[in-house]
Amino acid sequence: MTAPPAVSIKNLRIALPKGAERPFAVDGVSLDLRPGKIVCVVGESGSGKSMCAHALMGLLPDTVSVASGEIQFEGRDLLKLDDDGWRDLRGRRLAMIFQEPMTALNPLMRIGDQMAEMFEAHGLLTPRERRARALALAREVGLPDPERIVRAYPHQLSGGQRQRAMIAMALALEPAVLVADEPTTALDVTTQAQILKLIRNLQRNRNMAVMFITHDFGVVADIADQVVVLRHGKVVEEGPAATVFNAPQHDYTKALLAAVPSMDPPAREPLDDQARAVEVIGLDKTYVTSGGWFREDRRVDAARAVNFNILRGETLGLVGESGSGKSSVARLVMRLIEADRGTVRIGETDLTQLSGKALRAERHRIQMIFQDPFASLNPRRKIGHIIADGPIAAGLDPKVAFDRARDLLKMVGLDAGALERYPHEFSRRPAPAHRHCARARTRTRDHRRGRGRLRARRLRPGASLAAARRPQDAPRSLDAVHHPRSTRRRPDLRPHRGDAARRHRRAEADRAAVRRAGACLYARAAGGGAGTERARAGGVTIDRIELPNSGMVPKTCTRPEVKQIRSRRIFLTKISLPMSARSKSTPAFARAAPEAPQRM
Amino acid sequence: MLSFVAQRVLKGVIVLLAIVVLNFFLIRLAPGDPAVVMAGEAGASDQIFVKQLREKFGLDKPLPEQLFLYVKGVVTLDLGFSFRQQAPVAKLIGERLPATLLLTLTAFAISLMLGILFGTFAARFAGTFLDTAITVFALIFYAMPIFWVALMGILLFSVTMDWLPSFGYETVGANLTGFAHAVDVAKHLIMPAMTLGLFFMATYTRMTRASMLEVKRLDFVKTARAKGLSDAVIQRRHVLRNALLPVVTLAGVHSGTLIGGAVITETVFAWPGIGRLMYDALLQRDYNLLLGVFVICSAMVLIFNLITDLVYRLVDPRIEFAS
Amino acid sequence: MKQFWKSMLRSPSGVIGLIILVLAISVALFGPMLFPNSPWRMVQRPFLPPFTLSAVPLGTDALGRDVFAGMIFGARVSLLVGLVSTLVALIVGVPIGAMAGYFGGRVDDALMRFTEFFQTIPSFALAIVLVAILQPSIYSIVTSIALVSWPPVARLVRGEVLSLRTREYVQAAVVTGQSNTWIIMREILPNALSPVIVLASLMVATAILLESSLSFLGLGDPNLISWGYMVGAGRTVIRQAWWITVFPGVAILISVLGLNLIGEGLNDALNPRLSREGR
Amino acid sequence: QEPKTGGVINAVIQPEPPGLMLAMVQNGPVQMVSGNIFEGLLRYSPKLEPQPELAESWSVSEDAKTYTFKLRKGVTWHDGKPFTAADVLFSVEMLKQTHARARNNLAQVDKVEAPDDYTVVFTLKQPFGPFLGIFEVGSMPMVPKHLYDGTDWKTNPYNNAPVGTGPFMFKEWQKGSFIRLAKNPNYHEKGKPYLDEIYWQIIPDAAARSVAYETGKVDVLPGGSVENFDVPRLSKLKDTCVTGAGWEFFSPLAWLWLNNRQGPLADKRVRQAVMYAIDREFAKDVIWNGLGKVATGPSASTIKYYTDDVPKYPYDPAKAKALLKEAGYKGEKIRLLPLAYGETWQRWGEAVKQNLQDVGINIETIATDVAGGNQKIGDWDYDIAFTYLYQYGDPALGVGRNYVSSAIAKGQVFNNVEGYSNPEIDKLFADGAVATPDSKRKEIYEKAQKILVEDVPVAWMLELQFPTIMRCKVKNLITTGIGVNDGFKDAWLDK
Ligand SMILES: Nc1ncnc2c1ncn2[C@@H]1O[C@H](COP(=O)(O)OP(=O)(O)OP(=O)(O)O)[C@@H](O)[C@H]1O
Ligand SMILES: Nc1ncnc2c1ncn2[C@@H]1O[C@H](COP(=O)(O)OP(=O)(O)OP(=O)(O)O)[C@@H](O)[C@H]1O
Ligand SMILES: [Mg+2]
Ligand SMILES: [Mg+2]
Ligand code: NI
Repeated sequence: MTAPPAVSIKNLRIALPKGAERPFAVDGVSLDLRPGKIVCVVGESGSGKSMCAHALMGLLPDTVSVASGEIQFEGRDLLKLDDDGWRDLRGRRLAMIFQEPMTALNPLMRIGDQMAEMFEAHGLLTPRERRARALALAREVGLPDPERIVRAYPHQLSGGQRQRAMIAMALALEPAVLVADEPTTALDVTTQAQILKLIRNLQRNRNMAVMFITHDFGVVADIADQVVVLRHGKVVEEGPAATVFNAPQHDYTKALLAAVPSMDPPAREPLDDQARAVEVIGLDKTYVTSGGWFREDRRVDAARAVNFNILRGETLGLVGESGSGKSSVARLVMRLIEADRGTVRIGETDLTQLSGKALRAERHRIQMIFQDPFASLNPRRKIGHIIADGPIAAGLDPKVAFDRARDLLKMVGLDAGALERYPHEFSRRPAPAHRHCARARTRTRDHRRGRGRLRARRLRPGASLAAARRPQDAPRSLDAVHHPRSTRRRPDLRPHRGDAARRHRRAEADRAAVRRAGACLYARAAGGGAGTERARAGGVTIDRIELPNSGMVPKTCTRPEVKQIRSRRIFLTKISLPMSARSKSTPAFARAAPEAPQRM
Repeated sequence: MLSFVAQRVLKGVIVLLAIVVLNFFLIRLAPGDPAVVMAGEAGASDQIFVKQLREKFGLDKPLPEQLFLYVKGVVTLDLGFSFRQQAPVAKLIGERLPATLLLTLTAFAISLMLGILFGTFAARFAGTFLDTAITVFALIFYAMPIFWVALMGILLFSVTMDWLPSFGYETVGANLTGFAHAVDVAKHLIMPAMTLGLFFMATYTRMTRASMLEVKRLDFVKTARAKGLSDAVIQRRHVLRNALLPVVTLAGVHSGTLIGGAVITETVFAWPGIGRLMYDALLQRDYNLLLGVFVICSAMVLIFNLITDLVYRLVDPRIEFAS
Repeated sequence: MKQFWKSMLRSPSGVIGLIILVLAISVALFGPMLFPNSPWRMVQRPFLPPFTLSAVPLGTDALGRDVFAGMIFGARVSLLVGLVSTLVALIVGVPIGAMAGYFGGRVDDALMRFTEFFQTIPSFALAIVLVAILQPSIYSIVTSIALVSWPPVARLVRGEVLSLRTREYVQAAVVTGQSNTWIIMREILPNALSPVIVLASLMVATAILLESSLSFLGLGDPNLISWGYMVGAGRTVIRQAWWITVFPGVAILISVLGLNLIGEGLNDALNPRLSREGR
Repeated sequence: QEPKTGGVINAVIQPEPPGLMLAMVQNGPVQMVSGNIFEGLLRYSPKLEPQPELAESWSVSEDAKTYTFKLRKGVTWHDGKPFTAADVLFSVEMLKQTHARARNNLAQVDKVEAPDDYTVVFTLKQPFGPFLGIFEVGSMPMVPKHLYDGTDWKTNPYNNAPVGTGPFMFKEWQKGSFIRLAKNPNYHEKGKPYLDEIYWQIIPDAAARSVAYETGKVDVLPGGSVENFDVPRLSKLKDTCVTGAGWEFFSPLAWLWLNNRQGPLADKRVRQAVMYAIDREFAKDVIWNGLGKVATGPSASTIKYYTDDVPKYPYDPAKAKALLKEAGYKGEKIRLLPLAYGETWQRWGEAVKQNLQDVGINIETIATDVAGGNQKIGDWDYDIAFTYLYQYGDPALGVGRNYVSSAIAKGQVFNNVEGYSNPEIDKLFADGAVATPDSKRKEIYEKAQKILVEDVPVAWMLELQFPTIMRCKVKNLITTGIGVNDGFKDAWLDK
């Protein structure tokens, strides 16, 4: 061992409240963080990663408590600190970057002020100097147009920019230790790469000790010096990154690694003879938001002349950077929003011409899985109902519908009891199914029926999308889609409760699985014997999935899992993407791509 | 933004006119004839007298014509003539409006300040005894009839302790000027404003509490803690500011209704405001005056709604001027 | 349902509130049976202080009527007015707010202007006018109070719906082809419930007091005794006989408190997140 | 004791008067305030004997058809202009159009003339017994001709700043707060008034008025300012004097209108049963705090030609039940309309309802506010309704109007609302008004009283008394039968 550890966690035990799935969230974890090194903590959802991190920052929720252990930092046991002691350390010596760039910033405060608060909290500098430092920091983390950005409000920034701002804040006082709890999970692939690089560089320059939490083995491969694998609150494996990757000891680690999809798309049968399931012709959509105080109306072209079709049995991948209009196109196809121009045809039916009852009747022919699995489940309805509602609305006998729902849940690996649970309760599942597992299940199921071919299409942020790519516009997409309440808040609204809920990320995978099951059940109920052709592309790569129907009705699901963008990158390099599109992508994208295969 | 305001104002005017028309019929549906009321008060009533009164007030004209004349008046900003008080309605309202605004705005400020203060405390100590105590305290003023609270206040502060005057807007006959006058008015204002304010406090307390608890759970609060900010700063700058948004909304709705809603407070404290004017007009079936007060109240509500909207949009940078 | 009661009974505020409400309601239902004498009957000398005669434990009022009997009989009217008018206000306000918020556009505009009409007239004055038009009776009073109390409900619900309808789970319901009614009823309203509950539990108090103000003005139902009536009637003699006002006043306070506690408990119980996890 | 000069009196006025121009508006509060600003030709002693005010002396002709008034000389309006006979003539003309009661009172006047500046002669069409009783300030205030002649009376600016000849001048009116009157330095009675200023404080809530008195903010609570229940408490306060005097001229009498037209009440026996069923002593003692008197019939005991030699209706539920049975009352619903004048009246309504229910009358109370109640009464849409009315000192002025069949007119209140129609009564009242001499009138009215009491067209309740509460240092406040409405010209403060 070279340098002495900056932080040394010894035998940490964190007790969960009564009635939790297990007595200890963290059960005897020991780990060291050394200056200049990045320790990656990996493990399935609910394994206690965040708990460790929060314990290190003294930010554990009120409901849990440290049962035993110690955290040594600069000769002190952090667990014995009083409030003032913590306040002094936090920010100055220990800093943290949070998972959600959208919600981790105060929406009512300017970015610069929030950065300056870092100094203020520790009584450093004059207000004017603080502003100057904030500007310098913004520049340092590579925020474009820093003068503007420090005066901007969080919602005016893109997710990546916000995360940069967070990082700037965390680094403001040159802390000795940086804790990063899944800092890139919510970001698109390009941004993620940039952020990772930034963290790495800053960490090296300042010789910081970093605890980096992630789910994503791609990320681990990218930056880890050391890897710690957690399971059920216990460390199951630990060691240098290369060792863990190349010679995993524990079965669990092996399983985790196995769950990472391989890069080679399988051979597909040609589909040329298949009929067109979906036909999209010349879709245009411009969002118009009227201006603010003396500002002009703002227009965002979310789709311009979008054309594509999907053959029966085919899966179409729609990819593009955040805010490029993927979700918008999906919503247009679904007729959740009205297109300015263009036609969507499902089989022979022109969906854009329908309305009211007729539209409702045709709805079942095309289905969607939403981007945010948590947001797309009604928190006040039981899973069973959520799944069965659609078929029942389409006239299926409720009993049959529930039986099918049970089957489907079984298919995605959830027990029948899940029918009776509410969405949020999936964070408490005895055997947490993290998203890798969920994905694997999906794939298994898909595989059984699987046949077909996969195409991907990059939605080009061409000239028509220029407006959307202006830095201040980009976050709109995140905000508008994930935070509809905050952007479209009316004065008569209460603050939105959904935000708090978003922290329940642990069970996201389950929820996604359930949502998907709902869509698929529906497909079967309506058309009989629907199947998905997903092959190995599995939840990894695809923004929208078509579920070809063995009968006649094609189904389309949309499932842009932003979190998997890193894998998507790999996928993209393998398929024959037109060069023009590739060159449009950001440099980080291009640079990172070739490394990936070696790591895996 | 300008077009937003213009649009809102235009809509407001249309709503106002609709309200005038509806009020016109509504009020006339109520049984009771102003001429008979006045004749009754005069201690005599004969046919000629009642007929004379009705002619004088234009009550003998067919309803649509009366309506037309009234609306015509309102459009030209003429609120008509009060039968009973023999004075232009606008003048009568004008005399009372300042007192009402003073009372209601003070009460409003008191209720907001106390409500937010107590709500903050309750949220801070949620689930503890203090929380319950605050809730009960706030509800006492909410659930107790205003006149009762007012009377208790008078007994305590005027009769027993002799600290504050029990009625009126200023000391009659004192002829104070300048600062002394202001102090005098303030003394008279304290009790009615408190009484009214304490009533509305309950709502704000509960709203603030709920909203604070909500915001407290949000991620950015954790960020703020991770910065090493002190608790006080976090509560004030991060939690409270965000939690206040829905309170502002509610306050906007209230500020308007407060104006006409102070009838009882104004009565008990003999505060020369619009609430009492309206109440008397209602009992006397002084149609024009009553309509006038209604129109003014409606206009106030609409104006306050607009102001809150604007304030809200200023406070919350995320809001766009969607129309 | 079992689940609901279980969690309701888990929260202490819910339990206390429930006890209070059950007590109040049983007094309202069964009290008059045990107390067959009319509360209007002059039974003793006027202004008899409480706790002096066991026959009239809470004393007598200005006419020598039994305050205790008044409390028992008054519970019926007051609770009826408070609960029913709040219920009616919800029945009117929630659908209007929901439709305005859900359909938006012109529907929203029309409904909100309509709401504004009721909202901008001072509610007390409007209630008086309405009662005067309809002739005072328990029905017209409940109707009028409901008519003046629904606009805030509508506005609140509209606000909530406006934000909820953009939620993905609502869109998920849309794409499965469910009807608008279903979506509003099942997907949106349950999630908009908690602020409405808070508002409603406060509204009950307002309704009871509004009835009191009306009867103070001579516009109450003169044939039925209510707490509000008693408080109003005792008001002028409060200096001589505090008990006439204080006892019914406390009854109102306790009921309101109980309802608010229930509101809190209900809120928790209906929220699956809170109900199963505790806090 | 010698009156002392100077000082300010704070009195309560309730409700706020709609205006102060007595010739245009005549409700109670207006009279109370304006009685200080305006004057009539005469005022009346507590025994209702005429006394000089603007008229120095008067004489009646032999045939009782010509009344000659000599006006006081040297009287000026508040603006300095002299008051002359021309003003009287103008006032008569104006009041006939704006003052309903004055018009009725003057109906018998054939012509009014002014032989010189200080003499006015009224010539009547026929003798009119109560004629000397119509010159009090509230019934016939003198209006300044020079300010009103030829103007639009309704919008005359002096309506808001009235000019009279009275002991006090209008100074200021803060709407909703107070009205200030100041001493008239040129008042025609030398040395009067004694007070420098009067503040009429507007306090709309009865309880708040009590408190204002208690805390020393007001010195005078004119009759009716506080709830009756509060009177005993207030009168026990230090330095507090209470008087029931000053209501002789008005003699307010409370009764229940009984709708004679329809239903069970069309039967005399049912109406009598109502009289027997109601415990009026209880009402007097409990609701009116022992003030006032149980009424015996249509005339208050304070006005002319009153007799108590009439059938009596003591509280006798048994008799009431018997009468009901005899009349064949079968529990038909009877609607009771209380008076929405505040708590006292509401309580009274409840007590009466209880009384009537106790004898088996099926009563349903109808609630309304004042305006709605007036409308119902005017439209004869009621069975029993509370009211109280002034009697103005003479049965011809304040009594007959409620019982003669010529006064049946739909849409109005205060006339013969009950629909009682009895040719004999019509004739008696017609004769009584014009009969001479006094003894003849007395005979007629006594007869009328007997018949009415037997018939019970309405159920007479109480002669009301509204006690005036004031600090004992306020002297000589009430000197006439008109009470506080007659102005404060004799009042002084014993400091
Ligand atoms: N309701 C809306 N109103 C206005 N602008 C919108 C709205 N929804 C989306 N936008 C804008 O349209 C553009 C495309 O958004 P969209 O959500 O389709 O992007 P996306 O490709 O799905 O991004 P992500 O990968 O972040 O999900 C963005 O610039 C966004 O700001
Ligand atoms: N506020 C809380 N109260 C009680 N239990 C909690 C709380 N937050 C988390 N837990 C529980 O603690 C355990 C560890 O959770 P933790 O958040 O550390 O998981 P994680 O490894 O970070 O998962 P993820 O990858 O989903 O973020 C889980 O079983 C979870 O249910
Ligand atoms: Mg975590
Ligand atoms: Mg998207
Ligand atoms: Ni959110």
